[in-house]
Amino acid sequence: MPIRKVYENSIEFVQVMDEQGVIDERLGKDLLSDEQITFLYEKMVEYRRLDEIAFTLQRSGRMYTYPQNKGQEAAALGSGFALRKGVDWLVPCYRENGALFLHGLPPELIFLHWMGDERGNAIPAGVNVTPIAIPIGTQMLHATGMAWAFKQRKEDRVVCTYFGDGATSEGDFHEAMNFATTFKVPCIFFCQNNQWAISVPREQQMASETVAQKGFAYGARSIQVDGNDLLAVYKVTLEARERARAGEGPTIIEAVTYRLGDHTTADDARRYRDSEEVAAWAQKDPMIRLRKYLEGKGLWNDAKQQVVEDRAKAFCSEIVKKSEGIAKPDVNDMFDYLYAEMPEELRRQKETLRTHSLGQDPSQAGLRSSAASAR
Amino acid sequence: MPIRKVYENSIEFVQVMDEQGVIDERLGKDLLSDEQITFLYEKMVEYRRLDEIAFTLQRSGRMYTYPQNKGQEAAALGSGFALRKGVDWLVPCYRENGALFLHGLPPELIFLHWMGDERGNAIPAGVNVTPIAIPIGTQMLHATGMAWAFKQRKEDRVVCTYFGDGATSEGDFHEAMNFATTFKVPCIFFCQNNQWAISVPREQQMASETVAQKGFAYGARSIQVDGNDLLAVYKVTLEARERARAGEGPTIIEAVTYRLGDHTTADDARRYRDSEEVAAWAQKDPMIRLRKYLEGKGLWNDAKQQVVEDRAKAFCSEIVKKSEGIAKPDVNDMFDYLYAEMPEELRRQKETLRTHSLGQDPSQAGLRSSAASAR
Amino acid sequence: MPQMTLVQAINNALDTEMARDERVVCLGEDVGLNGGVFRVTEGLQKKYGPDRVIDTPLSESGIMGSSIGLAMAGQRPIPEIQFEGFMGPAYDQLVNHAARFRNRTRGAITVPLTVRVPWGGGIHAPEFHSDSPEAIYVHNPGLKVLCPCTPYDAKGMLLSAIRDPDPVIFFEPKRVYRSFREEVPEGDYTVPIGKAKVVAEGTDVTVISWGAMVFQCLEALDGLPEDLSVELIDLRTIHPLDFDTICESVTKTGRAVIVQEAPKTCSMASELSAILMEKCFLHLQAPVQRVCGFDTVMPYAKLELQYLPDAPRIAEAIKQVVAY
Amino acid sequence: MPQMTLVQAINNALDTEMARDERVVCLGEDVGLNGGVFRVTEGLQKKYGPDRVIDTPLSESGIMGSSIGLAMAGQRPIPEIQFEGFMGPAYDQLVNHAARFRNRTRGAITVPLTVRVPWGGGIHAPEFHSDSPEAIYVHNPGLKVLCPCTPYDAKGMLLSAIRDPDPVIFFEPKRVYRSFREEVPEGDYTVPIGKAKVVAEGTDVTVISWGAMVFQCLEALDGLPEDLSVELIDLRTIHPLDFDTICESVTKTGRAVIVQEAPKTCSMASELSAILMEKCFLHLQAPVQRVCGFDTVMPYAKLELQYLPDAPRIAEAIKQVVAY
Ligand SMILES: Cc1ncc(C[n+]2csc(CCOP(=O)(O)OP(=O)(O)O)c2C)c(N)n1
Ligand SMILES: Cc1ncc(C[n+]2csc(CCOP(=O)(O)OP(=O)(O)O)c2C)c(N)n1
Ligand SMILES: [Mg+2]
Ligand SMILES: [Mg+2]
Repeated sequence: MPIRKVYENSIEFVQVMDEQGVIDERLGKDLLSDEQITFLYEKMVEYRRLDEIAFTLQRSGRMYTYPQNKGQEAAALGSGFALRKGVDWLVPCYRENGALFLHGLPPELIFLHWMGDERGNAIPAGVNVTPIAIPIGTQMLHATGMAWAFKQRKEDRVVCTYFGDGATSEGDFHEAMNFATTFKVPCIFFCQNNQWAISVPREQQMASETVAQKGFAYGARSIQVDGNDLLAVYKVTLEARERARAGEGPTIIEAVTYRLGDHTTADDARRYRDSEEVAAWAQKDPMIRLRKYLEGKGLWNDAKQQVVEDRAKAFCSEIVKKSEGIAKPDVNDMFDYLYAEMPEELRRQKETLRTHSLGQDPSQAGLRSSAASAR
Repeated sequence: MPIRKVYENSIEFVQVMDEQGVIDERLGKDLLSDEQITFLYEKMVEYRRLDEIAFTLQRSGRMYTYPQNKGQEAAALGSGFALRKGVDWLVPCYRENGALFLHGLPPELIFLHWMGDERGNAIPAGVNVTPIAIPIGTQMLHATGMAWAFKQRKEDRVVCTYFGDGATSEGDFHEAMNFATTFKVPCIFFCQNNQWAISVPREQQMASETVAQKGFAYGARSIQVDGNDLLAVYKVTLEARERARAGEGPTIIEAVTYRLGDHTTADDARRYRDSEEVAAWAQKDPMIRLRKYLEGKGLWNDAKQQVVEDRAKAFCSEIVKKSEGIAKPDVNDMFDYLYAEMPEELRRQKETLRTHSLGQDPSQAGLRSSAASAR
Repeated sequence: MPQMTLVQAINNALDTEMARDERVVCLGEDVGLNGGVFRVTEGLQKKYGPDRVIDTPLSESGIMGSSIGLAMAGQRPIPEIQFEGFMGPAYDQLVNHAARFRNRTRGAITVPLTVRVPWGGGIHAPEFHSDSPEAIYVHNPGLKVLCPCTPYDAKGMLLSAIRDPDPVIFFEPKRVYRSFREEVPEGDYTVPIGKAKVVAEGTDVTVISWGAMVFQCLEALDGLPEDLSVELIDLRTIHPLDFDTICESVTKTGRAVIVQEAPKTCSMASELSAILMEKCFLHLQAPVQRVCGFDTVMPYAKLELQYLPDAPRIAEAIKQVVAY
Repeated sequence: MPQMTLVQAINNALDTEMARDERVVCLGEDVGLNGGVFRVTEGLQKKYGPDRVIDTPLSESGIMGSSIGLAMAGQRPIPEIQFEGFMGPAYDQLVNHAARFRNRTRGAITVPLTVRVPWGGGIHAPEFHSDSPEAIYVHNPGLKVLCPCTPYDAKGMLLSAIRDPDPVIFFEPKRVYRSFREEVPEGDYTVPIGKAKVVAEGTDVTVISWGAMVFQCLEALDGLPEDLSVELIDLRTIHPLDFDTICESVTKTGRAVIVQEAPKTCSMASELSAILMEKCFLHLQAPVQRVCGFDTVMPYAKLELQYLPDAPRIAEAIKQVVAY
């Protein structure tokens, strides 16, 4: 046969809980207990409130820039909950705070980062999280390498790296996916497709119909999931984790979600997107959906909500206090951590806070008279 | 339906002429005339001989490095013939000489390049070919940009860029494909999958079953073709060209072929691949296949072959003469072309062939005595 | 004549040239509908359409590499890299292809593009939004590197850059974007590439700088004793360099301080010091001094102003070099 | 003690450390089965298996970025970039991540990797196979940059590099790979990072170089008048720099010539000249001279030897600086 099919594949979209908070019984059975779902809903409320506080801090000049997570919490919490705290590793971008918090990252570190303080990246030992990645797309290769290290050492660990739809346009996404699949490392590529990369909509970012199908280029398992459906996200991440642990290599997960806020506090999304679009997606808010579910099951009511809101308030004040209460970093900080052992010239710069030689070595200023004759 | 298919696709493999030189009538009909096939076979012989001469020149120290094209001529000639000389543009790598020659590139330029002479890249005006690309993967973005320019200016031109299987691992391949599809530019991505990237076999280069399926990541039309089948290559390239002209955007073509020689003259492929594998592919030599076809049709015989071989011999000596007959480049050459207008310091360096200031300005050497007192 | 900020002057230059030359296209992340994250391209897409002011995918190598192709095929692309810290992924295409094609092809293929890059620190932005990598692009042969700091110069030099037959990097000091205004003609004019500007004339010491640091130097000068006569040179173009202006000045003053934001080691300040060594040796009354960013990574916002040279540091160096 | 070429000494160092420390993995294009295009990793895959001597896809950013991840997770990766001209695609990961993680995380995450890079010209190779980009990696903070040129130093410094807690670039002068042999111990020893070597002692002028150029300097010295006493310093490490050795020497001789393959402008030679300006000003009897590659792209093979500094050019500069 002179023309024959040599490859075919397809992408499935997974949803467990619909927008009314109703669960597909077949898929949803035994996935998460009501206690777990309640716990995750409560976390979602707390983290949403913290997100809002960060925004107001920035607006009042107490934080420099902040990228809101609003609307994407199901993707972060559903995936984060499917990974083993203290065992698996999370390699984030900057819009999945909830996942990091679940894994033990002190939230004040995120605040410190956005307050312009490197100490926000000093992740405590035992917290298996890497810092926020500012340059888009670069962290996926680090995740790949880390997963590779675990494979080489035969440690039972999985790495999950997060990135946006825009990030899939960078060459590093491609090289990371290709390395990860070629060496079958235990890495999950979790894309939060929130439809926008600053002002560029997904359709102008790529000509492919889905992000998930990009995985075909690497022979990766590729799946699309309703990113505002916490249960579905949990389900596909858990499956990806088990595949990774079984040595079956990476999965790319496209979580279809939406950035309800501006790109960051430096952005004004009204310049480039319709309020109707935002309003339509606001209806799909993962927090509303989850509450509907809990209410439908008789597990939730206004009184409970009030308790959580109060707790969230206290939680937020504590984080603000912690992040604002810390003294300004010492100026030495900018020299002390560049190398394990400080080079001589850097030490001179640190000690004098000068780069000019007369400033570094004031005694040189007097040299002239004594030595000029030698010349 | 909580799990639903949102995307599916498949890759087809196209062969028109089988390994015995027998044509599939349905596909082969009206594709190329017997005169055209004969012409292309004759070119294939000439270029094969030139390739062999380059190899021997290198071995006798008259060329520095040379990457043999042997075994991949059907891919080069079939695709090159499908593109319009003087209209469409070719943006090559370094293993598709035949396509460039068909489009008017003086073969001695290729020789000059590999003899370590930039004049080999000074493509004459009117020849729509860019120079050999040494860094793997970089040229596809140039092709994309050129095609984009033609689209912006509404010129009816198509760009075809060539690259190897290994090149598809570079981030620039990804960024080029993504730009090309997003902006629907008239560009053909022609991959010569010759199974090896120096010592790395295709299966260690990528985990995907085909190169062609990489196109799915970009929503590109994606096709696999028997790269040793000149007619099939011609057919799919022609189709890709017409799609591009019709504004339907890029096609990625995977031509399945084989590098019969070493990677370059600096390489010894026996270190890393089996002689059986090479022998098996030698059976599929595109030149043999084409000759079988012509003989089967009664269009070819030993006498004709002899005529072509004689012509090839003369052609080769002429190219050798032209490329070796040229005087060594002037040393000024390395300064004269960096900028349209030479910066002052570069001019000093050119005039003195020195970078040290006393060498550039010998009068300074005498300055000391006269000016020292001023100090 | 209207008063313009740096942002307005650059926008006005782009507008001027897009109207004049239809080969000019602007492309980059968020430059179109959104008008750029600093609003430098504001209004241009509306005026010239989405085929000439183009929102690209998030892909710096893609932006640079396809701009090279556009230029090779006769367009005049003006790619924007959103922040200098994101030039990394575009590095290979920029220094190994844009910069090399003319030489590689003995003039057969040229790459007339102008890369616009918001550049430098002082605006309290996150990591990679405050760096000063200009020396890298001076060391790699084949590029021209422009660093104007005033609205008037920026407009005139951008017009020169776009019309230049070779690839130009046009660094725009973010810190100055909206902090300074001056009169800028609406119409067409150019300021030449490769010519420094003597901002203040003086006889005791020469201060050489470029970019946002020129304003810090001016502030430093304000605080110096009246009787100290300082010559301040704004290089404007750091490659190709205006040797005459620098050497004449230092020959006259015998003393020099170089001020830059970038880290000191292997930098443009190093080059200038070496040049003064070679060209003005016998006139030097004191060792040339470098007042630079420290040899460490630009800190996050809380410490950035302690990293960057400021008026006191500059003034101190000037005084010490004069007292030497 | 066996005589080894540079290739053999480096191979021997890798072998030594892979046997000693199982966290060490070599990875790169063609480094495994093929033993590297220069055969530097020959035999290692056979000995340590394909999981520790790894043939990667053709993807420099992938090699560098995944090596960073390997190092972050506790391995000791030794990525090879096949030729220095192909560092471009790895640039962003190298200077913006490998170099910055320790500082970025206040020491929480470190990146102990050693990038091996065949480097420099003189072997008649194609474009991008003969460049000298070392200054770029000195200017970007956070890396250590090693350029040994003898088999003994290379082995000892490579062992230091692999054991160093920070990212190191280990440049290997291709031109020397097989052109020079010396005695190299089979066993474990280290040569410290950051220490220059006085190759020849002298009192009239100091010549400072590194990499393959050291051999050109030696040749130049051979041709100089007997009574000219030249001190030749092989920097071996260009960052962090051995200030003491250089400054002591130039304080003694009062004259200096810096020799490098790389283009002159904004280079390591510029930095050295600036340092001598700052630290030895009153001792300088003549302007420090830079003998460098020209400020243009390294030419293809036919002209490369006219681009590179050679003994006559070096000797001329030495004579002129002494006669000054
Ligand atoms: C390499 C690089 N280029 C550009 C930027 C500027 N930038 C910051 S976020 C962003 C858009 C990211 O979009 P996406 O990946 O979809 O993530 P999202 O912000 O939507 O979560 C851009 C262009 C950057 N941070 N890094
Ligand atoms: C960016 C870059 N990295 C590495 C190399 C060294 N190199 C030259 S050819 C080659 C293999 C190319 O393989 P492929 O793309 O399959 O093309 P082929 O040689 O098989 O035609 C490599 C690694 C290079 N030229 N450029
Ligand atoms: Mg997004
Ligand atoms: Mg190949």
